[in-house]
Amino acid sequence: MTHLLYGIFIDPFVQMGTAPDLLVQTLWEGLVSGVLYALIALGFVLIFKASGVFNFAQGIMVVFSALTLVGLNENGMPAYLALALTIAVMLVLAFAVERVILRPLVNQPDIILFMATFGLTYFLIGLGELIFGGDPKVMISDQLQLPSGSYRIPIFGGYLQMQKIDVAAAIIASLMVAALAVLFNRTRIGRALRAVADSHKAALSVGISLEQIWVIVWFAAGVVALATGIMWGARSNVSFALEIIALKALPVLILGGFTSIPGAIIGGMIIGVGEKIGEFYWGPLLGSGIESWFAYVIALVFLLFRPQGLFGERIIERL
Amino acid sequence: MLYREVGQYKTSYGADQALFPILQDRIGITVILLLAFVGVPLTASSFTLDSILIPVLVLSLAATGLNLLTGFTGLLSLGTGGFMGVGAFACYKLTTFFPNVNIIVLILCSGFFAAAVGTVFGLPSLRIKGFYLAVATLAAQFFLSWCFIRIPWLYNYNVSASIEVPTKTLFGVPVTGPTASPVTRYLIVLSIVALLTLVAANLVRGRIGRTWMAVRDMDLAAELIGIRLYQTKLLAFAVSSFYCGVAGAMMVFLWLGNAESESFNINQSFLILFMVIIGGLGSLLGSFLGAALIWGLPIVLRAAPAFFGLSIQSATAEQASFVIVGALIIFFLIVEPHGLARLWQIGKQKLRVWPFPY
Amino acid sequence: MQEASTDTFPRLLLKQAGTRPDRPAIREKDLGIWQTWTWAQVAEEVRSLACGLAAQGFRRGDRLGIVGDNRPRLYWSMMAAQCLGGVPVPLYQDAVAGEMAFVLQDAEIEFAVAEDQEQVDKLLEVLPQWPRLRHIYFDDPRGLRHYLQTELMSLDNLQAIGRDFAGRNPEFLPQEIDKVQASDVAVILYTSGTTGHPKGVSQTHSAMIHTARVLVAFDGIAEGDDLLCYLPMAWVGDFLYSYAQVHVAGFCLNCPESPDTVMTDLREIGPTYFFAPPRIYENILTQVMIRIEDAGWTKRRMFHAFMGVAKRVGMKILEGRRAPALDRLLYRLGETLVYGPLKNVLGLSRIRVAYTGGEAIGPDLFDFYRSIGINLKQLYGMTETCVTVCMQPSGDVKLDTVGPPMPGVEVRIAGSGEVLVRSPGVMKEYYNRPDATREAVDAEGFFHTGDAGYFDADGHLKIIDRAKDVGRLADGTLFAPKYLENKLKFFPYIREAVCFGDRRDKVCAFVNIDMAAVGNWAEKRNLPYSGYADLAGKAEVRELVRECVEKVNRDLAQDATLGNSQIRRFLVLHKELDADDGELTRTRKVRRRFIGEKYESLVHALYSAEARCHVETQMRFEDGRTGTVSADLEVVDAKTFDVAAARKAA
Amino acid sequence: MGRSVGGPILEVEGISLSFGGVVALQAVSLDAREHEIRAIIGPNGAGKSSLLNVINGFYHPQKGSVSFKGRKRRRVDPHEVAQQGIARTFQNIALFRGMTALDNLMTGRTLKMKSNFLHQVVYWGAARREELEHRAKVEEIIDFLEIQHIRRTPVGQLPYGLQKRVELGRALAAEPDLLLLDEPMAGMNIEEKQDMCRFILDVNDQFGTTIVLIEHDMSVVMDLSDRVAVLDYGRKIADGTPEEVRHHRAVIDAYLGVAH
Repeated sequence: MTHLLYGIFIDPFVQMGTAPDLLVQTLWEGLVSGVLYALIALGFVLIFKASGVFNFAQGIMVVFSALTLVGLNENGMPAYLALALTIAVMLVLAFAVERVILRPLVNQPDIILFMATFGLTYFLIGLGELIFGGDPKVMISDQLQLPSGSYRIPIFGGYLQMQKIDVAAAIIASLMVAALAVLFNRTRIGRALRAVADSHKAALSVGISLEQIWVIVWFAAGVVALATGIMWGARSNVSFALEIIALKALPVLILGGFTSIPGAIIGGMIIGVGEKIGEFYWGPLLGSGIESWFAYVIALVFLLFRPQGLFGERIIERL
Repeated sequence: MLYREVGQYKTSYGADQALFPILQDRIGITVILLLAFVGVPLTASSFTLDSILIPVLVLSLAATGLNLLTGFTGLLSLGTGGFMGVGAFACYKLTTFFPNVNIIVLILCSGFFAAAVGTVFGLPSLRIKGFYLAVATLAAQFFLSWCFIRIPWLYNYNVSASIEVPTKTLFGVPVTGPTASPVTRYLIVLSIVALLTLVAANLVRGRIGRTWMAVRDMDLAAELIGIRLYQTKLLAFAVSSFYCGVAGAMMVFLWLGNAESESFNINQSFLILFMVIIGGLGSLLGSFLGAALIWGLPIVLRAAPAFFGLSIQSATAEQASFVIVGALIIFFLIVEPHGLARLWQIGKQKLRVWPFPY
Repeated sequence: MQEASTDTFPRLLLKQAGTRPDRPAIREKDLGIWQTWTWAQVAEEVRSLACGLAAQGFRRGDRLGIVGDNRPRLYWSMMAAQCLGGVPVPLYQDAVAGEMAFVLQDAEIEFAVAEDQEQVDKLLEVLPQWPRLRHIYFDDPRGLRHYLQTELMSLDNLQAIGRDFAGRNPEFLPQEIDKVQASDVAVILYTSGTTGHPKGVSQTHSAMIHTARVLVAFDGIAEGDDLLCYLPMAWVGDFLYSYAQVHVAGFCLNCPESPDTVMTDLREIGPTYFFAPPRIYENILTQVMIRIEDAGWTKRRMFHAFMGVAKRVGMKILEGRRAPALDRLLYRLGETLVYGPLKNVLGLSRIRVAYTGGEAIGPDLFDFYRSIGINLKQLYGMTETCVTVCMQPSGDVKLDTVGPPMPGVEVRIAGSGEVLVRSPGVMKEYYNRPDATREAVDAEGFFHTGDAGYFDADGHLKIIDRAKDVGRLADGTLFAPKYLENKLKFFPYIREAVCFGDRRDKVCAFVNIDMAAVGNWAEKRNLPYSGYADLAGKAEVRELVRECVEKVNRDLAQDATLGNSQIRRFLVLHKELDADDGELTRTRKVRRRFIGEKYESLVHALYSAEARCHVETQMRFEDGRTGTVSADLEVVDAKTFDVAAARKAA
Repeated sequence: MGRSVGGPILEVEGISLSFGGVVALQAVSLDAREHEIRAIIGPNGAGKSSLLNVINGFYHPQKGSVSFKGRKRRRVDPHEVAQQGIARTFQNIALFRGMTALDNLMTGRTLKMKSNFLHQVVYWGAARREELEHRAKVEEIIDFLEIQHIRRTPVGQLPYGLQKRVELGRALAAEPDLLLLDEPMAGMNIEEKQDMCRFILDVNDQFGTTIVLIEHDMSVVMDLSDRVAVLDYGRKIADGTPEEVRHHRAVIDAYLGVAH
């Protein structure tokens, strides 16, 4: 018993203190996977904000886009052309979704739309495998001139190992967020998007039809998904296993709130770091693999204190 | 057209609130039950029983459970698989602790363990709503499936890390384990499902059901009427998980015969959720229709190519079925967002006013 | 011929309460279900009501006014009054205070039972004119809590008083009931007299009970039957069916929840025994046709196809006559696919016997119901004869007769053609109107119906018109304008018709086309027309009307008596006859004489050789302006048929 | 009217309520006597609804207290309030849209139902008996409100006026001592308003229920209510009989002057 308590409350912190370099390393890795969670969460937020749809398919879109990219390249298409084409595919997908799912189901209860995105998930999985086969693929990092190798930075008498690809990921992520921020706050579309988030009528008044907006956000989400896919693919490889990892974005959403972009980013970081630390310092105690749920528990605990999430505005219930 | 309701007047509230107030419905349900209990066992092949009827019944029960929570109380849950797992493993442990206790009793008991766990994970439901809650239940799902893998005690430290169902007998007849005949297993599953469905029907048409629906439709108003939201929601979680638990236990003991944690993973939860949505939220009948459709569809799709004399390697067929199922789900949602149950209702109404349209 | 034990209604009630105490006697749709009272319970309720009334000073021979929709406690009040040797006087619930005032005074009513606030208000309004109305009891207290008038009391209180009273002297009621004689007046029913004030018809227990017995025997009505009472309690039919027959046969009476839910309640109860005036059958049919038009294409086709089959063989099968096997098969199919469900939706599936009467019923209407297997029959009678004069026996039904006289009813045709009736059912008197009574019932005890009619070859009575309207052609043949006009009006294309011929050599007619029907017909033939006058002037339309007229002539030829009053010439009027122009009464009855004078030139044309004539008429437009319309009208000759020949052919 | 107004049944004292800086109510006091019909009027955003929400425990005021039937309370949960015998209807209808009118009313009686879970499971004995008894009670209300014809219709499909009526029914089903009506006639046509007036009077009269109502239609308020309180910007600016209020200077300025 005492041993357990020691294991939980003392030992980990002792370790942190004695081997700070490991701590930093863990933090870094946490941050990196956090960035990727954040990107997926970003896709959710975009769509949820603009169309109120809880897009379960976001995870699959990540995989699907990556698959397409690699698949096209495998069939002898130059990397950048493949990239362009994949983006086009995501655009087509956005149109298709708007036409086939959103339009017929407009003003159905959220749960129905949620279910529909499930259908989409199944559909994309099946389609992806039909076209490119089920077996894992290797991301075409070098064709896309993604950096490889790593930096080694000495700290606290130890070393901090940083994969260049991770650094790149971090950078690209921040660029993308910046871009979206601009899109949202500086452009007419952005205003429309934010208007939709409040009320659909408002959006129309800005002079952009709901349909257009939906297409735009789904496309944006698609592009984000593609980026995520590339990054992720570059670190591990491209397969539908990613789908489960995509679910990690959900606790991020809880932390960050379903409608807040900064929330998604910060949430992503917290979750990423939190679970890495948890795994590294507390994991052995509980038998490893706690990654799979630790994030959720963090989120859950958090929820009990702030139901509206990190940046979500407080809800006053009226009658 | 089939309905002839003239002269079916009610002289008491009892008659008016009966489960099936219309004579023709009473006849219909009797016929169905007769077929299920007598006709099927006499005729059905063990394939039909093992890979269609038993699964559909078991899944229907799980769907019913989820429907009580999501359809009637409006609490979206993605933890169904986990709760089923709790039932299954609880039942397994019980059989090891009480080897001589009647297996059916154990199956039902294991429901209570699921109920307990379900209640615990229902606790957040007071503070958080909608998709937030869904994600919370997802936590339950992941945590539980982690437990199923990481806690060997649950599967008695089997090397296979899975449940092997011992052979149990009822009145000398083996009902679980490899030697149990499909018919016996079918009959037991059927009885349990029928019984619990009746219970569910009673719950939803009475006070408790109404409080659930009240919370679903307008929780604030419900509270001002004097309904205790917390109790109501937790009760819903408990009852729902109980059903899922029993379903899980039956799934392992009366259907699969063995199971590892995979059987209770997130996908299972989603599958059940599909059944409820496609079948019809807030309709017990829907749970059955949904289960039948979602389970039946892939079987049909797999059979289809052979039927048309095409030869496709199974992998492709598998992927194709994914595409089709996905498309069909979307299709159904668009055609009738309220599910098959609603379709049935509409049809019934048409029959009642035949030959008029209304 | 009646057992003494059951020769009054109170005794009948006691008998039913004794022989079938636990059978349902009456149901009322209330609070969502059919509240049911057994015969024993009814007897109990009546006891408390009667004793209550007695305690309140209601004496032998007093009249009890009853006003409201068909409610159990109102029926029981009738019985309560009779138990005390009093006389219930049901009033029309839709009458305005003024009309009520008359009846209350005429019947010298001092005690009244009212259904609800609405009726109470009316009675209170009458009080100043009729202060002798001392007691008003109400069934439904809703909204009456603050009425402080001393006359008012709720039936609940009355019954409480009654129970207490009965408790103190249990012997009282049985003795009272014994005192009631079969020859006592059982009820006074007011006839809505066409002219002058209504007259109160006094009917005795024996008259009503006897008639009821005859009816019950006639259609084999028994304890198992169900009846829905929805027609006014003040109407003799309701008393005879919902009260007399119920007590004689001991079957169950069902009271609808409210007048506007009758159709639903009808569907729930599914009566086995049913009466309705033609108008109601008409409404139901119209509803059917409208709703079916909204159905999908296939359903519509199926419906009409099987209706065809029904038209062909339905009546044959209903009357057990021979029909081709194939048709029988088709009909059975139709029964499952169309007629059965249809009757079910309308609530008519369980009907064994259905009656209509009061006015002539159109052939299409009549055939529709009979062809889908509803045993719809006609009867003839009036308040003064307890309805029952003639009825059509099942299996021997003719559209244009009302059947042979009932057992125990003597029918005689006066020289004038008026129908005279003598039967146990003939009224005792018009209340307080000896003069009127003497006028109506002659020395031999025959009641003068005021209707003209005659017996056809098979001894079925045929009512043709009000006696005063019947005339004779120059050659002496009977001329019954209304009869002819009705026959014409049964064609959808003909809205109104006016026949002339009294003391003339032949019968001629004005015809008004039905704008909707004919307009529709014209569009189908894409026949352009600008308005009513234009449409009426079209040669094709005249042709259409001529066919109708000749059809009428053809079946007139079947008829020995009226055969010669076939319509020789007619013309289609250029304007609709209109009450605003004084051509119709407000109840849409044609004012034959007035029209005859107004359109004298046209009448003249009909009876001269002219083929066309010019007419100018004043008319009042929608907006009230008056103007003249002029037109040239063609006079059309219609083919007529040789009576004798036709008879041979038939 | 035949009813006798009794002593105070509800006393609201010095209620102050604000949402993160936004002041909704400021030191508002108000009382309602037994069997009386009490009206609260005031321009939009005057805090009328907030006051009702405080009375039935949905909002918790920062200052002040509410005492009902002499029992003082500072902070309670809505369902306790319901238990004490306070029911209400809502400005924008808050019915259970998925349920039939009948079930809505039955739900209104939840607090009166005692049968335990096991009975419910078998739907026999106690549970069944209870269901039927309450059904009978509810049917009386249905009859009272003349909504027999829509008994089995899901309320979501009903026209606005009827929904309002059903909502009143649901409140009545609880057999409350105090009935709070939040704009019972908003958005109704003349006939519907007249019906609603009749019902409110009948309720107050036949069941002796005390009624506190918020209403915009002045004419309605004036001939329905015994006393009227006027709110403006979260403050009570007048209180008294319709007559007094009608001629009250501040009221005329603040309300009658500006309102529709």
